[in-house]
Amino acid sequence: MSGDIQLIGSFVTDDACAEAIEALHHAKIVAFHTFSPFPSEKIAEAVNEVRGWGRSPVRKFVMAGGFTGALTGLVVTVGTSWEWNINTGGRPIASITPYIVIIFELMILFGVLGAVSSFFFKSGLPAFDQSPGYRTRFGADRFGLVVQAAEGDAAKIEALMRDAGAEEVVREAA
Amino acid sequence: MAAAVEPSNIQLSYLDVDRTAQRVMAPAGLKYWMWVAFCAFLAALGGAFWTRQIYEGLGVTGYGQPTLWAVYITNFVFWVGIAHSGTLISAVLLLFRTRWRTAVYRCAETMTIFAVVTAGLFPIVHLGRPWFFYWLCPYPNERFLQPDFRSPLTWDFFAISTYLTTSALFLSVGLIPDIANMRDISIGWRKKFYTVLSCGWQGTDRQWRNFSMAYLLLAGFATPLVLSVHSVVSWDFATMQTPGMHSTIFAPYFVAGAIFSGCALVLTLIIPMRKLLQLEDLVTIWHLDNLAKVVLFTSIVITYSYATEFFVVWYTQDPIEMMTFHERLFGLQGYMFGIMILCNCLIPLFLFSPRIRSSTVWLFVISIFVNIGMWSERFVLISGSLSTNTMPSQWKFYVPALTEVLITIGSFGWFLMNFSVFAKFLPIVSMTELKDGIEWLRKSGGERYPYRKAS
Amino acid sequence: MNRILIPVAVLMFVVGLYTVAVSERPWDPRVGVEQPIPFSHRVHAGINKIPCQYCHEYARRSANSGVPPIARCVGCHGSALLGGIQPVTRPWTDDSQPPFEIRWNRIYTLPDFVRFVHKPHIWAGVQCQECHGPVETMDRVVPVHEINMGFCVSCHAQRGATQECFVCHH
Amino acid sequence: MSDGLSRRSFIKLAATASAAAAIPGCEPAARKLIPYVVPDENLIPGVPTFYATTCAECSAGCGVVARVMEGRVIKLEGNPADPISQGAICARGQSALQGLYNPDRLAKPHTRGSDGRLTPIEWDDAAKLLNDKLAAAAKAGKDRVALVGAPQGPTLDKVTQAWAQAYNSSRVIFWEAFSDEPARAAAEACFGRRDLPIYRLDQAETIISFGADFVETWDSPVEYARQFAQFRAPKTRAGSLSIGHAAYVGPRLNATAAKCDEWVAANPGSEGAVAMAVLNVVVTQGWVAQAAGVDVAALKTLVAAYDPEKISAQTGVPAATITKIAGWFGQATDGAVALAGGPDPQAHLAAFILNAVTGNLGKTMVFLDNAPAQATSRPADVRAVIDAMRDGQVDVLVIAGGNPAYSMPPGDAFKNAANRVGFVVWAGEVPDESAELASLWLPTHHALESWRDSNPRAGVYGLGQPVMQPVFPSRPLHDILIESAHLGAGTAGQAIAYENAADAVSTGWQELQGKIGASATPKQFWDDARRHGGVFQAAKENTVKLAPAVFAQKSPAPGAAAPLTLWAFPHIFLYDGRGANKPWLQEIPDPITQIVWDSWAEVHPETAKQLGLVKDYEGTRLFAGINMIEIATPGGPIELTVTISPLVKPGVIAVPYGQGHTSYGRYARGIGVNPFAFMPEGTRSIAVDARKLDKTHKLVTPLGKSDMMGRTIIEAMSLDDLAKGVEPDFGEEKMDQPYEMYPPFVYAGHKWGMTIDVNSCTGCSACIAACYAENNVQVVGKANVDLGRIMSWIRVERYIRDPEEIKEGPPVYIAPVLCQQCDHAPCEPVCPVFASSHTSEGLNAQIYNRCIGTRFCENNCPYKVRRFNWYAPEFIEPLNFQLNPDVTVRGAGVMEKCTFCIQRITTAEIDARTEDRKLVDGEIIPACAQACPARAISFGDINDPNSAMMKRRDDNQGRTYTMLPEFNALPAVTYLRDVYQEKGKA
Repeated sequence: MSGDIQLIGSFVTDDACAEAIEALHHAKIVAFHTFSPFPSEKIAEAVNEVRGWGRSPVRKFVMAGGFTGALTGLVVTVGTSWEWNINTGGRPIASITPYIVIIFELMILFGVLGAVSSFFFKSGLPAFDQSPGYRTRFGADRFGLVVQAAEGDAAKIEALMRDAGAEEVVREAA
Repeated sequence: MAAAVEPSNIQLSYLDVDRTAQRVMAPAGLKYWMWVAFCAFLAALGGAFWTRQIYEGLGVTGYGQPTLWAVYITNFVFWVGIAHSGTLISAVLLLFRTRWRTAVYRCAETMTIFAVVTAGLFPIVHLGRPWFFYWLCPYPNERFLQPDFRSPLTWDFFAISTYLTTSALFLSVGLIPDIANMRDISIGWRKKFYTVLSCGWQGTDRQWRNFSMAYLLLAGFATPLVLSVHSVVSWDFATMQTPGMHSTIFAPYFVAGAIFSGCALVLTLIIPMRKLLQLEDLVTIWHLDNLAKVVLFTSIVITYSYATEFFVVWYTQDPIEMMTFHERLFGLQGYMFGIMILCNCLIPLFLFSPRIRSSTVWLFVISIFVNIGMWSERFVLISGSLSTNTMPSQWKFYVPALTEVLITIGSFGWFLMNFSVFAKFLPIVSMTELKDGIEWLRKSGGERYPYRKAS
Repeated sequence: MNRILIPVAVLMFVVGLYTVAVSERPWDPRVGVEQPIPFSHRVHAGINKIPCQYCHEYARRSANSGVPPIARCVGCHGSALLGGIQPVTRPWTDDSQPPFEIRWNRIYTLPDFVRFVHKPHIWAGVQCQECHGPVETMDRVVPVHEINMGFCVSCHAQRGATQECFVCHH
Repeated sequence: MSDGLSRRSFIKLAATASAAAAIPGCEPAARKLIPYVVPDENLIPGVPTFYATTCAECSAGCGVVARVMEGRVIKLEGNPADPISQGAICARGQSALQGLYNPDRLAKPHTRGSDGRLTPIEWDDAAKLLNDKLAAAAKAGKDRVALVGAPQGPTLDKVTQAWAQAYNSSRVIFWEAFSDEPARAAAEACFGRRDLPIYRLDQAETIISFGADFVETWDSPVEYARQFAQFRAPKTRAGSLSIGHAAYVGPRLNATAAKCDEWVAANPGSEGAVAMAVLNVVVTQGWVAQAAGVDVAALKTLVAAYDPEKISAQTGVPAATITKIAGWFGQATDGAVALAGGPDPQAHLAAFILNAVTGNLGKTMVFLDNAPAQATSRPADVRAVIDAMRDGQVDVLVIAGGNPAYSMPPGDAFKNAANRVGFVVWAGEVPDESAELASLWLPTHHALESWRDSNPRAGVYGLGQPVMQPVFPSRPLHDILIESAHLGAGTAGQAIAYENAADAVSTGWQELQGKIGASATPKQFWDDARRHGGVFQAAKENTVKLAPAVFAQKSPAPGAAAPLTLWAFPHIFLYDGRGANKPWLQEIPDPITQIVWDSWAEVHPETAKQLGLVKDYEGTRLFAGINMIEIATPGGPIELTVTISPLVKPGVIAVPYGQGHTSYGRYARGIGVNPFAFMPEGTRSIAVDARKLDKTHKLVTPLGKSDMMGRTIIEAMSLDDLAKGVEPDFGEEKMDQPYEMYPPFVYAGHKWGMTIDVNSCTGCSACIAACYAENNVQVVGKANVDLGRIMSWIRVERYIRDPEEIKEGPPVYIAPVLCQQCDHAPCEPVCPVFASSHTSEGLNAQIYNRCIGTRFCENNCPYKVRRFNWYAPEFIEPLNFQLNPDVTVRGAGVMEKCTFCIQRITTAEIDARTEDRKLVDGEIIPACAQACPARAISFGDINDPNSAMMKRRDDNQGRTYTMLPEFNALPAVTYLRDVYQEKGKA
């Protein structure tokens, strides 16, 4: 996805931004990314449609984490009980009932760790360099739409964005 | 304050949210630092007495047979209980898509973190040999010895540490976009500080997509976790055969109590905070009103639990249990039971009145009473039940000594100090979610989200 | 790059931790302990083949193996043939030592909460060397094994001896 | 052996060479191994050596065995060869070790300057000073030297007398505060001889005790506790199951009365009158035995004034009660015995007559040939010496034990007299009140460090040998005396043929051999005596007849009872005050009041009401008492805290002897009140006035509630139920077989268990003291007991029943409670770190070094038998010498508890394994079971049906129960119920 130029459109509302994305999509322009100060559902829907994304892959990691945790819990509790058979209060050496609590907690713990690590991993965090086109206002009160395009398409794209309600559109060399 | 809930016609912009957050985090004045120093002093005092306790032994406390658990475990349960409202407000209400949480949840979550940290200290303070507390954690060692996973204390260790990890991660994940925002508008050392903490967040669509899913799943995990943690804490007692504790009702009863005391402490903290930091725009009476309703509801739930406890004991006619409950009411420390009923069951009934629910002063006072009441409840359950145990010859009532009192006060100092410092350096209201909230407000016509200027 | 290095580092850390935790502190230098007189176990037990329990006579009867009384030294060294008792009574490294009072430096110590009894081990046929190492080859005794709980327990497990906590800790 | 090395140094060296010194705070020396020069043949480091000796704590003279490890005595146990103790030992005997290792013992001789200050001096100077003073006194005239001391056994007392003679004096007083003088006087009146009979309680069917607390302090408590347990054991008499009838007459329900069927609450000092009234009933009912051959008419005149009805007002005892107990006594077919204690001569007289006229003389009360002579001086002699001192006729007074300044009534008489003596010498261990009067202090050996002998009764010759080297640079008292005679008394002194005390004892035993005609060689005789702790022979019984003259005695009419009487009684542990410096004895709760570290005024609720006191601590009973009263006594007002209890007669203020020391070491000083200070001679009760004070002072007790609240803790059953095999009905729900979630754990080898017979237990607390000694249990002091931090692993539970509500059964329940070693131990699964776990032999193990101090286990223990170390233990040097090296000293922050003496179990198992044999039943005896005088505790293998412990359970099937069965903890300890006669059936 290469382009000679990037256009940075900033929007006051996410509605407008989403509209612009849809317009771009119709125009078969998909080389773009957005910035927003909060997770806007509108933008997300529009972007998903463009990219054909389903739900976030974070779910699978969480699932895997949860299973790993539960398994770890089982192995750790039963395994350490068998490692050294100590009778406490006449209970069986490996008494599963009380171990369920540990298994449950470890399932949660590993699931949570899976969620957070996959979130970082999949979002490219920690990021050490800025994405192209980032403006500080995109973290505060503006929605940004950055499109990579060939020089020739710039005018068309700018028009599309302005039609959707872009406050301003800036052209930058990519 | 005439009307309870007064719609405001002031529309906040995204930048207003930012400005308010920045104002809170503006460089602190002398008063703030004096407050922090005061809290730090209390914490240090508690710490000094803890040091002395470690050095000389637990004998410096008022502990003895048969009340081998008393103030420290009371504090532990109290703080764990406090810790529950945070996750509840942020996670459960997130799952239920309850919008009023946005203004208060960060505050509640922060409270959770520091309450868990404080709570986590108490089992260690309470230990006879605190320097070996890590033996509760399974780790490879030459002795081939591991903890006993049957013990409720091991469950506790796992539950509390999972809870701390989860809520810390939950808070941190939620903080990242806000910190990124702070990074963009700060200068100087703060800029560097926030740059590191923000991990390079930029709010791209890809990031938000994963963020939303991760955040939702964290909330999904936190919800059963929050229920399990306090259930596990309650099983510390319920699995004991000690009369007065050996009861199956404990898990739901403790969870309700935790939410009750947690929401009350959120009120206690947020009422002065919104005043001092001029957050009335963001945290409105409407928020407080909702919190108060939760407090009222949980108060009724625990009143029912108390009644059930007594009923079950009466119904079983177990003489040992009957005697313990008799002593709980009429024994030497029956007044603690009185305080508990007054503060937990009777005083919250005032919250039925919308006028009281909309008065910050009333809410503040009632929330303090609720916290006193919940502390008393744990004291009655723990120290009281152990005092009147199975062997009449071993009955003895417990009176705290200076050490416990100061360590308890110190824990409040420690908690408030951490909270205050956090509020100064990290966004105590969630800017991201509030902006999201504004959007929602705009769409819903601005009526259900009334803003009020400071009166 | 980091995505490979970090898990590897974590794995190495865990493995290292495990090794360190269950091992007998291989980084601890195993050096001989200097004693107040130049006594050599190699000469006595190795070259002259004196059985261990000739000097450590209480081992089969008591918890303590016992340090040989000076009378035992004199029993052999006292004879003029072997050069008298000079080496026994004259301090070597410590001039402040009174004669007849050899202040041996202790090599094997156990914490107060461990009750180790030599007697059943001797009767069970455990060789002295299994815990103390090949003392008969040492001039100065080098503690070959770190006598910790893991050391005791692994041997007990191997031999099917009791693994009751209470046996040693009471 | 070189010159510089004494035997003592050897033992010190050995001690440091021992493997794991259990002494906390390891000195650098523990890093060094210092071998012997020449090893002691008999001493294996790490293996205990046992020395038989005799106990010198009271006049009972029990034989004891000292367990010595690495040259230090660490435990005293009963000597099984000794016919008196038969292997048991009381709490006071155990605590002799704390006298030996007392940190307040005098380490050097001291002189007192004119300003009253003490300066340490060398032994040689001290001896010279003593000898010079003595020589000068002897030169000044006859009887210018006096010695007041405790009796030290026949041989040494002779040495003392010889020493006095050498100094031209006969003023030697052997002083015991509670002497047997009244009994001897009565014996002289009745039988014309001053020796004392022995009693065979186990052969009686009825026991009536007139103020004799025979399981606590009277005469020979260890022996009588054992006999009483046998007497009380259910056995078949005349075809039906029965237990002995027992009654105790006295103003306070003490441990003895608690075990009797009937506590006859008599006014103080009226035990004699009650005894005469019983005699009256026996005579008038015609229960006088024909064989006794007494003049019934004369007897009738003697007791004429004591019609039960008539004297009921004076004694406070209803006539019916007297008739009832007299009925038990007179109608006993199997023999009966009356015992008398206290200073009242009439009680002793009446008891002797009762035994004699009912034909029990020679059966349950037996006079023996060669009975030992009176060890203590007679009151007239004592008075003469005190008078002489007061009149300035004595120049040098040597106080050698007995603490007369504290315990010699009346009041300050001894002190005043001693102040008139030119030079007072005190020789003893811990400087006491008498030492305060002295200008020269000489440290003497403890009994366990010196040679002694004893002759507590005919045929029993105990040999006391030193069991270890002296702890302090002290000297044996009689060495000092002999040396002083040799050096200071000229030729008269040279006449004493002994070199030292050891020589005197061995010479004395050579003479003894001649006397008792033992056939062994002298060396063999001596060796055997040392090995067995003495020579024990069956003594010939002597047939004596009641002297008819006794009936002609004018018996004084009983006096009217005062409205308020102070009655003082010997404390079960502190006795006459000698136990007060031993922390164990201070900390073990009195079995009835459960009070520690204090003296108290025990009053009935009625009396309390009169004094304006209410039991405002009733509901919770956090302490035994708090309100103080002022009691006006002849010796001035005293202040005491009241404990309100139904177990004392109304109108009586019961105060224990033993406290109120102004000196006598850190553990004794400044606690409570000394009744000797105001009690007149020859009595233990005085009429007093009392008023309530506005002051408070806590009487501290580890006991919470005294009400058992219907729980299955200590149970009693009637003889009827036992005979019928009926389980007693306590109104509890019968439980179904509990549902077990898990299969039972299989104990393949041994499974240790205990059987405790509540019926036998007298509450004497010997088990507690034994446990303190064996298991290095720390003493925590009064303030910590108040906080509930007493550390004893075994406790004697005491529950009181409201006397108004008792329909049947005993008024007081007493039983030892220790860790029940449950199969389903509730303490175990709650421990997060396996510090509490179960062994394959059924023991509930507590691993101290694994414990992190969560204290969860004790919270979950239904029996509340675990103890937490709130502070690091403190064993003040040299009390730490007593620590058992086989048991870990627990540090701060760890839970500890009864282990069934695991160190003994492992040692025995190792022995059996190395000797390739099976463990023998009885080879392992935990300290508590070993000490128990009443043999209430049996220990053994549950998996071995032939073990004595299991046999005891089987033989008493109808009596077994486990504590708090509703918890289904499956304890390894099974209790046997107390048995009582059906009320009113009698």
